[in-house]
Amino acid sequence: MSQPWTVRYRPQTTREIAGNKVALEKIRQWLDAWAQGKPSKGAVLLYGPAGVGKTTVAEAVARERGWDLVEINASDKRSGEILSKIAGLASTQASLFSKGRLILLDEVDGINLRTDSGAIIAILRVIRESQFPIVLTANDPWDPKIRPLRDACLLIELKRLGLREGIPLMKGILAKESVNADEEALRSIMERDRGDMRSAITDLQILTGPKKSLTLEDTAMLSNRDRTESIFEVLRIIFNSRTVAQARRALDKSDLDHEMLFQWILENTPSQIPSRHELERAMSALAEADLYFARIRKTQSWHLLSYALDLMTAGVAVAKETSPRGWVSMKFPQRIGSMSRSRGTRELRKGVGAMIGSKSHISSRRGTKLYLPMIQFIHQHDPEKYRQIAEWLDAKEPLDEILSLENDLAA
Amino acid sequence: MEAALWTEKYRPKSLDDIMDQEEIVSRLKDLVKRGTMPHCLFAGPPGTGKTTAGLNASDERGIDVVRTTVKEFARMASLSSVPFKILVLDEADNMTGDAQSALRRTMENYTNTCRFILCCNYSGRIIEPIQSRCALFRFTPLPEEKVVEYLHRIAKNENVKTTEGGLKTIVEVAEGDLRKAVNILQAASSMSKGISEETVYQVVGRARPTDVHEMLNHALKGDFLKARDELRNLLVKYGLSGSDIVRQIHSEVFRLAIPEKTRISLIEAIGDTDFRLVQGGDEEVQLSALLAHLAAQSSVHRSVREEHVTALDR
Amino acid sequence: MEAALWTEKYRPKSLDDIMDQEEIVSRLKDLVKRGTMPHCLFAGPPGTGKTTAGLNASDERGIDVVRTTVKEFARMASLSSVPFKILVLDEADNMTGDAQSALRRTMENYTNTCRFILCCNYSGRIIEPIQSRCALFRFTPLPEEKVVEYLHRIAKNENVKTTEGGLKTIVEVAEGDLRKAVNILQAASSMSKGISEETVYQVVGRARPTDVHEMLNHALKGDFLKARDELRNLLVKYGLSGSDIVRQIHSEVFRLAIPEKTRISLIEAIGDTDFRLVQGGDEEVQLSALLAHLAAQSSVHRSVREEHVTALDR
Amino acid sequence: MEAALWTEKYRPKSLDDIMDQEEIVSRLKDLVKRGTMPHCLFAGPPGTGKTTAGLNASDERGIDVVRTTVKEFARMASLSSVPFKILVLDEADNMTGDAQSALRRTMENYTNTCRFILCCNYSGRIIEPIQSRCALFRFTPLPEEKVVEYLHRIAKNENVKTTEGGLKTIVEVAEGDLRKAVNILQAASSMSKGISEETVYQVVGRARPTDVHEMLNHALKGDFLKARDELRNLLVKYGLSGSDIVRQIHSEVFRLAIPEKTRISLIEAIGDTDFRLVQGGDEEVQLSALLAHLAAQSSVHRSVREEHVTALDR
Amino acid sequence: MEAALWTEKYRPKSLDDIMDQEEIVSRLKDLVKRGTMPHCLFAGPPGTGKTTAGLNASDERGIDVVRTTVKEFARMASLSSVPFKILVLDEADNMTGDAQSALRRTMENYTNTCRFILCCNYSGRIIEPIQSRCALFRFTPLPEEKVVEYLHRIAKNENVKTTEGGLKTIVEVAEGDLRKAVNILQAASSMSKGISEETVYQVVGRARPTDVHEMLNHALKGDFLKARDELRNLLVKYGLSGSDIVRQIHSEVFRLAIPEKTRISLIEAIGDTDFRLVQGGDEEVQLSALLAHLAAQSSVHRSVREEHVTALDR
Repeated sequence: MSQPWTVRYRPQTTREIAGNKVALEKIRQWLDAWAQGKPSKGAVLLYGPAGVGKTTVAEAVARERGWDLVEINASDKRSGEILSKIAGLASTQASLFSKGRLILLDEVDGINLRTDSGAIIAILRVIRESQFPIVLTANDPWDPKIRPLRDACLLIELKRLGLREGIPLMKGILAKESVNADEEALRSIMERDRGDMRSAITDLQILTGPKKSLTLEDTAMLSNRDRTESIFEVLRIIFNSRTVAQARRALDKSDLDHEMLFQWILENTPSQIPSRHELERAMSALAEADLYFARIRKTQSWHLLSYALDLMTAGVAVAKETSPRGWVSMKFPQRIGSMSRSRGTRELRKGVGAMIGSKSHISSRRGTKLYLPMIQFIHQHDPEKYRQIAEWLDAKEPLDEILSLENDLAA
Repeated sequence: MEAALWTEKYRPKSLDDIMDQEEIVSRLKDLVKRGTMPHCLFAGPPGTGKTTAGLNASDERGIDVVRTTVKEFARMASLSSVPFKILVLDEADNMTGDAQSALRRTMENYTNTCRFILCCNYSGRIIEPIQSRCALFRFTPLPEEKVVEYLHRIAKNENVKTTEGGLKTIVEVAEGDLRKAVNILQAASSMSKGISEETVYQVVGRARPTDVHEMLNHALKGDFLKARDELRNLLVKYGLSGSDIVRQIHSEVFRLAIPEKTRISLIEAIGDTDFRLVQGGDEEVQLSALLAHLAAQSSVHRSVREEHVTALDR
Repeated sequence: MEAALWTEKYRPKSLDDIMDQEEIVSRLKDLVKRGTMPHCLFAGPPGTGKTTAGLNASDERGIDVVRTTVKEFARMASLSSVPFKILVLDEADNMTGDAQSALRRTMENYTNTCRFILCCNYSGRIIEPIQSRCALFRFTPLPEEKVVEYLHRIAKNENVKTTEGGLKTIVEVAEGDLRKAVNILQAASSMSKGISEETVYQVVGRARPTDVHEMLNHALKGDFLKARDELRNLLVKYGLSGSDIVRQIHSEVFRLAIPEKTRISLIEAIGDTDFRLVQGGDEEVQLSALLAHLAAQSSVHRSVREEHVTALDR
Repeated sequence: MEAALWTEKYRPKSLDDIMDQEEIVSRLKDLVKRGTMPHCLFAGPPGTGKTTAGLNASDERGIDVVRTTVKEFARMASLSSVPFKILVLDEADNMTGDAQSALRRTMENYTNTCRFILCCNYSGRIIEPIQSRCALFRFTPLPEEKVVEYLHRIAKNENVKTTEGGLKTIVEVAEGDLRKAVNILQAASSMSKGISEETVYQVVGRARPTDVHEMLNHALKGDFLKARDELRNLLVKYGLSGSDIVRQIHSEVFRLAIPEKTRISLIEAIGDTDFRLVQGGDEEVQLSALLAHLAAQSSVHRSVREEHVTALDR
Repeated sequence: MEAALWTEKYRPKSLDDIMDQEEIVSRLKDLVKRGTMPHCLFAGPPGTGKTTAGLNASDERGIDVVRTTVKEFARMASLSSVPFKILVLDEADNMTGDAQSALRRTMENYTNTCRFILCCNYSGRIIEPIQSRCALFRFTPLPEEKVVEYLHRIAKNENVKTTEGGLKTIVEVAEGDLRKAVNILQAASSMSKGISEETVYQVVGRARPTDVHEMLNHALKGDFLKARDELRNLLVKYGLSGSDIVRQIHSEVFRLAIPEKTRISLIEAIGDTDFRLVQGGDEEVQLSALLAHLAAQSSVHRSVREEHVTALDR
């Protein structure tokens, strides 16, 4: 057998799934309700971090009930058009003898607003018209991009497994593989993988190797996967450094994307450096670093990156004269969610601008700038008037989408 | 189908309806009457009636007219089988020098079959060989009263309640751009409350001056975090662009009760920030840095405050 | 044909008619007489007669001539079956280094059948291998009186009313570029009012120097707000772009009655502003900052004023 | 054949030869033998032995490619008779986040027939859901002695004279990248003088760090002219371009004994110069200006020197 | 044939004639003698004999040679039916990384039928896999005396009147580039007056150093207006571009008798101006600002003058 353990020991039924009992019960109840007709929420959004078994749950319930599983995931192109075809499949009334169906829309937070344009609206339609239960999955349900979906779904969270659930699971697998393992070794794996059972089982497989035993020493070769937590350590180094070299070294510890790291530093600088004059210097170093990012984008001269990195780490560190005043907690950057999303609306805006331009004798650039805010405003205050304008412009669909996306951004 | 956008619905239908550009209108009508028509260059700020005048002048000659933007023009520049006679070209000053040179050659080559009406904001950005081929018409911004009057007429026709303050605010904000003014009017009319100063400020997506004022005050009191919250609010909630905010901070600085020296140093710092935004700097980052600069001033400024304060109302 | 360009209509018809480039003309005539003709490089500011000289020299040799710009040259660069003998290439310094290298090879290959006359503004931008293949002729800008005289002749011929101030303004603005001067004259002639200082400034898209002077004086007196109002006026009323205004402020500074030290510091500040505008800075923000800088000087300068004032008339 | 690349000639032929990653190697061999290999993520700096096969780095790797090419490949793999295919994705951290998202289910759906090996420089740029699907192997840079040893072996085999300093310099310059080190060795081997520190720096087009250090020290001591002479020397002796030097100055700044604040301000100035060169500034003018800037610091810095100096060895 | 280029006419005909690159010549001759020939990389500043050495080395082996530039190489890159054996590729460092990778593959594929000699200015810009396939030859700039001597020989042969000052100026301007020097000599020879300092400056489009010196001195004495008049003179009379002037000011600053501090601050300012002009700043505005900066130094500097003056002769 050449299967990785994650495949070999994938749960086949909900009973085999460890942990998350409450969530499983919730989903069972919701599925049962379909017998009495479509419930008020026609879809479930299963959410939780990587490796907690979201897809596995969906597959297991379908198998248990003998239903066909119709799956669309991020590896498929998910434009509105394509999703509409699924809608067809979903809205067909089941005949007396045909099997039931479960529609699985996997990884909806991986929808790409450009290539998958129209997807969110199409999914909403699928949910509205479907005669079959629909399961959506996502890592981050608060991703503004999928907010409209959130409102249309019953939210069910799947949590990471704790030691109490995870270790027996691992032991069960090891027993089938006839491997003896120390309790500490298993505990160490669980701790490193923080309840991500898929990682844990993969690591278990790697570590056991040809021998049929596993000790704590064996786990030493395991590398930590990057988790968001590691960023705190990096920030701590930066804010506590007194020299350029120290601060710069923080970067070696971080595998984080540079622009992302920049956002983290930007968010936390004011609370970490409360003195006004020091803050002024730190912020001006960040502004300077930001300028280098802009120059890199403009000239594609990537070698300029090192100056941006110097300034955003050492520039901030050296701005401080006073020593740190004890621990101040780090905050998650507010902007990380909204940034990528706002990029997605840009294309749409251009298209709408062109339509406005041709109707009102100006360029599309001016059309966007001049009319879009007004249309947006009317949309908020008088939907009927908005509809008239949108239809007159022949741009209702794209306008709808822009507006829904921008509402998300503002929220 | 009736135009849903008021700017289109109320666009003047003949040369006579064009507002407040009497000299231009009479020169144009004269040309139309005489049957001759040179290439024309219409220069002036946006929303002063250039495109409208171009379209109407063409109509009154009873000949085919094609309106186009620069991009489209470039695409169809070969013009081989032109079925039309007058070509209205918007934003001609957005063309590069090279494109203008090409346009100049086109004008020469088709001088027998068509005439150009070029619209631009700045005639100085049109290359001389084109300028000298064209009759120049300079459009001036419309006087405030006329714009108020015009808005009033539309509002009445549309059954919208207005206050004088509301209309005046529109005019102020539109800075002589009629299209912009009508647009604001239409947007504001969608609020059931009628058109007041308040609703207008809401529409223009500009923060109300008080918000910017607030932000600056937080910063000057040394409360950077509050100032930054306010900034984020402006960027996200009002959807303002960074340069909008810079411009507003710039106006606001003149109303702050701060010593003259601080004011001047702030204005220079604002110029700096504007410059960085233009270079592609990130709005939040650059504006935050500006606020941090203000906050750093706070200690200096607080001490001298009571004595030097100059209240500036404009 | 009414749309004809005056620059073409009044272009000198023989080498002798070329204005004020005596040495060049005599060297050229000598070459023509001797029947030999090297490749030539005509260098000098625009509108000093380079192309005209090239065309005429060709004509006087009685051989075919082709005139072309860089763009067109690139298109026809293969030159396979050239039926002509002299090729006048405008704007040769606009070619990239690569294109110039290609040109150099072309010059080598066709050295038996044709000669090149390359016109350029800066000979330093022509690659050395070409320079060394060419005889160099350096054209200098024309003196003001000659240009006025020339414009006067054309105006008379075209029945255009002029004032002396109007023509002088044209010359000033054209900065020794004859073609530009004639173009401005033609453009201004389409204005109904005849050619005065005022109409010229309108045509070229500049403010009247006195308006700029006024604005600067307000600022220097410390009345920043008045200066700013004037600035807005210039931006809106004249439809000026920011860089136009900066350049005009720069000229005006030399006429202000201010201590030399202030002047020097102003000129540095103007350089700053020019650069920021070039980078795309907001016109109002950047120019306001400049005025604020001036106003800040005022306090310093007022105190020393009575003693140091230098009246400058230019 | 003599022109063969040494990196190819001496490339590890089997997993056994991969230097100094013993643990990883043994683990991988075992997994391959048992046929139970999971998806793997190889993370580590370039030249540390991560496999380079499969899809080429220069291929486009947007979301569309992942949804078509990669998926197609995975599907096809299922048709062959081997238990599973291995698909190596080089530089996986260059994939956009969306593209990575699109990859995760493909990895799972074809688990039976194909395994992915993702190579990346920074594992932090791989999204968590993919990390969770992979066994992570971290490749660490090779220790210097091992690289020296390896180079020594090759040099001996190729009959190249080396000095210890020369090999050490290669290792330093290659920054742990074995492939790069071998390439430099081969290039330097052609110099008649054998491989010394000097020849290595010449080959890679860099100045000796001590020379750059010297230059900076002259400038910081206020001796601008000496610094500039050294600069010219560097440009000529090593055949460096301006941007080469700027980058080396940047590296050297971290080793100067100056206060930390000065260091940051120097970095800003260096970055500025670098950017100006990118934009086409004159090399000599800009580099002089940078040295002048350093020299200007000297007076400031000299006064605070004694107290704050931090000796920094890196 | 009179239009021939002197650089070709006087190009060395054998390896022995190549000036001042003894070591390189002997290594090359050795390779020729031994009959083996690796791919070669010739690195060094322009005009130091790289191409010539390449061509001659090929000739002396008695085999076919093709010389080509990057552009042409790209066009014929398929090389399918190469009838020759050695390919001399100029400007190899102008190739993009991708193109170099393609070249590398070509080198591998034709390694049996041909050898490459790649010429480049900076070896650091050649990708490592190519560098490691090539023997490196580093060319250094020629010493001034040798160049003067060489020019003298040509001038004599061509019957051109020269002055010593003239030849020295050529050498100075050519900065060690022999080809450039010969080209300037040829270009200057077409001026009727013979080759003096003056004619050389005219040909290369530079101002006379004394004129620039004068301008700077006016500014430093605080006489800004005179300095500016001189500036206009340079811009107009010599037809210099702004960046030309900046570069000349930069050279001149090192010869001014000013305190070191002033020099340093000037050089920083010059760097700024250079950059601004590159970015499109207005030439007159920016150069005026630079002069103003100088003039502003004057007051400072005058007071300390008597004590600190350093006379600098270079």
